[in-house]
Amino acid sequence: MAFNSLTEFLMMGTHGVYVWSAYGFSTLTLVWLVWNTLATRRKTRDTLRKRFLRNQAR
Amino acid sequence: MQSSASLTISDLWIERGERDLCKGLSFSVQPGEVVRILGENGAGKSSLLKIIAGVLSPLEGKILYSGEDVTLDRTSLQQDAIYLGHSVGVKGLLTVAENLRWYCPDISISILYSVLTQLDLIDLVDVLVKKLSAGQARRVALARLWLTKKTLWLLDEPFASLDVGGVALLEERIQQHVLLGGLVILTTHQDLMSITPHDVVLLS
Amino acid sequence: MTYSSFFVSEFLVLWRRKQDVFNALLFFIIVVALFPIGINSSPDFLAPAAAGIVWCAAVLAILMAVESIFKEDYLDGSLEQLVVSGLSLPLLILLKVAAQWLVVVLPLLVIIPLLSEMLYLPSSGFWVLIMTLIVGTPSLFFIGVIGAALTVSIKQGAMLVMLLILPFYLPVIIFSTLAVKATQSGLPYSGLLAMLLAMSLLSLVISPFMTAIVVKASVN
Amino acid sequence: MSWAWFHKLGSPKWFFSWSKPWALPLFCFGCLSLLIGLVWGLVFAPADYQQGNSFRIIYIHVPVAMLAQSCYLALGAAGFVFLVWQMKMAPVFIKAMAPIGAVMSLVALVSGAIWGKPTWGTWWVWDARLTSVLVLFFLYMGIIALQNSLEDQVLANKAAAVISVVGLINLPVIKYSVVLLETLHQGPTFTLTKKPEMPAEMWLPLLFAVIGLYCFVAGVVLWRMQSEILMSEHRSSWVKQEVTKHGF
Repeated sequence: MAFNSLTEFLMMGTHGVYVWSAYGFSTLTLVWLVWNTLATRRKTRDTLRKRFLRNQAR
Repeated sequence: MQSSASLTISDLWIERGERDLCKGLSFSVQPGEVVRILGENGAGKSSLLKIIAGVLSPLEGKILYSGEDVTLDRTSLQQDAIYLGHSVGVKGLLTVAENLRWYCPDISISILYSVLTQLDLIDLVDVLVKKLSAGQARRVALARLWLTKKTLWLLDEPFASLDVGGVALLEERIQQHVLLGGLVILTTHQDLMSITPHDVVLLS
Repeated sequence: MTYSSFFVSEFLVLWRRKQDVFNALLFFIIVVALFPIGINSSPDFLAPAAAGIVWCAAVLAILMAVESIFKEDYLDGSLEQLVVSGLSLPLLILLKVAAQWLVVVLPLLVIIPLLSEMLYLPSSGFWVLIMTLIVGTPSLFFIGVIGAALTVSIKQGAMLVMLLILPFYLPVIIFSTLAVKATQSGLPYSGLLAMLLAMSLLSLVISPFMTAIVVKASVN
Repeated sequence: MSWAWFHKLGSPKWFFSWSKPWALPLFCFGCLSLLIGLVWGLVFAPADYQQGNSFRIIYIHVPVAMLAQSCYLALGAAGFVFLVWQMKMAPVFIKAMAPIGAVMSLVALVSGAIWGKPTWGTWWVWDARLTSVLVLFFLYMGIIALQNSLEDQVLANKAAAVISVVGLINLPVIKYSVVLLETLHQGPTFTLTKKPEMPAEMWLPLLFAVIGLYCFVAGVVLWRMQSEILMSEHRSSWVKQEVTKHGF
């Protein structure tokens, strides 16, 4: 463990702002990527299922 | 011009966008034959001509020209063919004569002028094509049929925007061509007056 | 259609559109003039920056000219005729690019002496700048023509071409400006010229084939 | 070894059913490994004696920057495969991969800029590697923009393949040219031939993070490809079965 306390960990010496903003931005962007991917996946399946059901009903 | 050329299409499968236009289409064209492709709008008439000309590739099937398989490399067919599409391929910034010189550089002045006289374009020889009407521009493109000695003609709606005189001229020229053993494939919505074509119907 | 009749007709069309070439030239001069007016007009700033300014302006002017190289041919159907002509499409594209290069770059070279005076470029750098333009601009045309083919079927494609192609122009700009800077500080520059030449040759070999693939897919 | 798998890759149906069980495990394993690497790097690894704690940005910056380059390599390779063998899966891959690559290069740029501020005292330096990642970002955006504006699918596929291949050929030249501009950046962290200079407790978490992010991206790209396949093959009966039988 490189830090003695939680405050020290959050401060990161004097570089807390930099480290946490870098990690924050990266995490948010990667989460957005996954969310976008899964949303596209669900939307594709939904559209196709609706289309097939509609065609069956006809 | 080859007098013994023939074109055989076998088992052609055309796909456009996401739709099958035709599947398992086969027909052949012998010397001296006019083939007319029939079908509704969007049935794939133009696509079929483009595939034969080598603009598009079929999904499956074979194209034989004079017995040679040209499905993958259409060069030998192209060197013996004229294809005229919806946009006829004459440049607006060139004059009538320059446009024809571009396509047929070896033609002599006297032949060029006599053909242009026949087509009623002789007064427009040095006029830029962009100043001509649609029908006149099409006549310029069609003049290639008089000026070159290619065997296979692939004509997509050749009668579009032509007047009565132009239609008669073109029909006469097509007849001359097939009498000499040429091959013509065309699409048209008009009835042909003097030509009796073999019909190939594309079902959608 | 033969290769020579095609080449001649290309020149004829370019001749009829000489206003476009003239406009490209004016555009080039205006962009160059923006730098002294907009940043700093003292010789201390301009002399070292001259090569970079000229190259940036040249890149933009060339991209403007190349971007629409297939547009008219696509609309009037002559691009389709090239595909079905039975001639080699890559070779036809090569000829087309060559004609365009001659028509755009030669006038550009003619006005460079004037501009380099206006930018206080020292005479040692002047000849190297001319050489970089001669050796480097072909690759700009060959790369740009791929972008032009990619966007020929899009109505408002000019911006997209810029976005697609400008990153690829980076090395050419860097090599050229470094070459001119090298002469100004008395360093050898032949290696950089060789890099430019290599880029032009590489793009000459690759680009016509790539462009032909895209043109074929575009005309259907 | 037979080449059958290579040809099977041309079949969307085969690829879909083959890749289906892989996406989730790859993604989960990737997340786990990434998490281990990041926590290890953030909490347990010792601080750098020169840069202090700001160096901990390396654990996200380096993996992301590596991915940004690898994605383009894969893109170019797929483009090549498509132009030579007309393999149907290649454009699907390009379409799925381009946004991921764009995201990776964007994150690399931003995290690099943030790292640059305490280290070099400035957000941005025109050095070789920053500039080439910026160029990479533009290349990705170009591919995405091109695909969005071309309506004809056949043309869009060809276009994306061509621009990827051209980019791949050009990338070394771009890198070489920007190296000629002066460089301030530190040398590469991992090289294949040399042992890393960092102590093991510093580079081991990095290794975890890199491997983790690779698997993460592999999972995500498989998901994106699967959606893409379903959409483009929507006429075939297996897609109908696929979407109507199973739920989500």
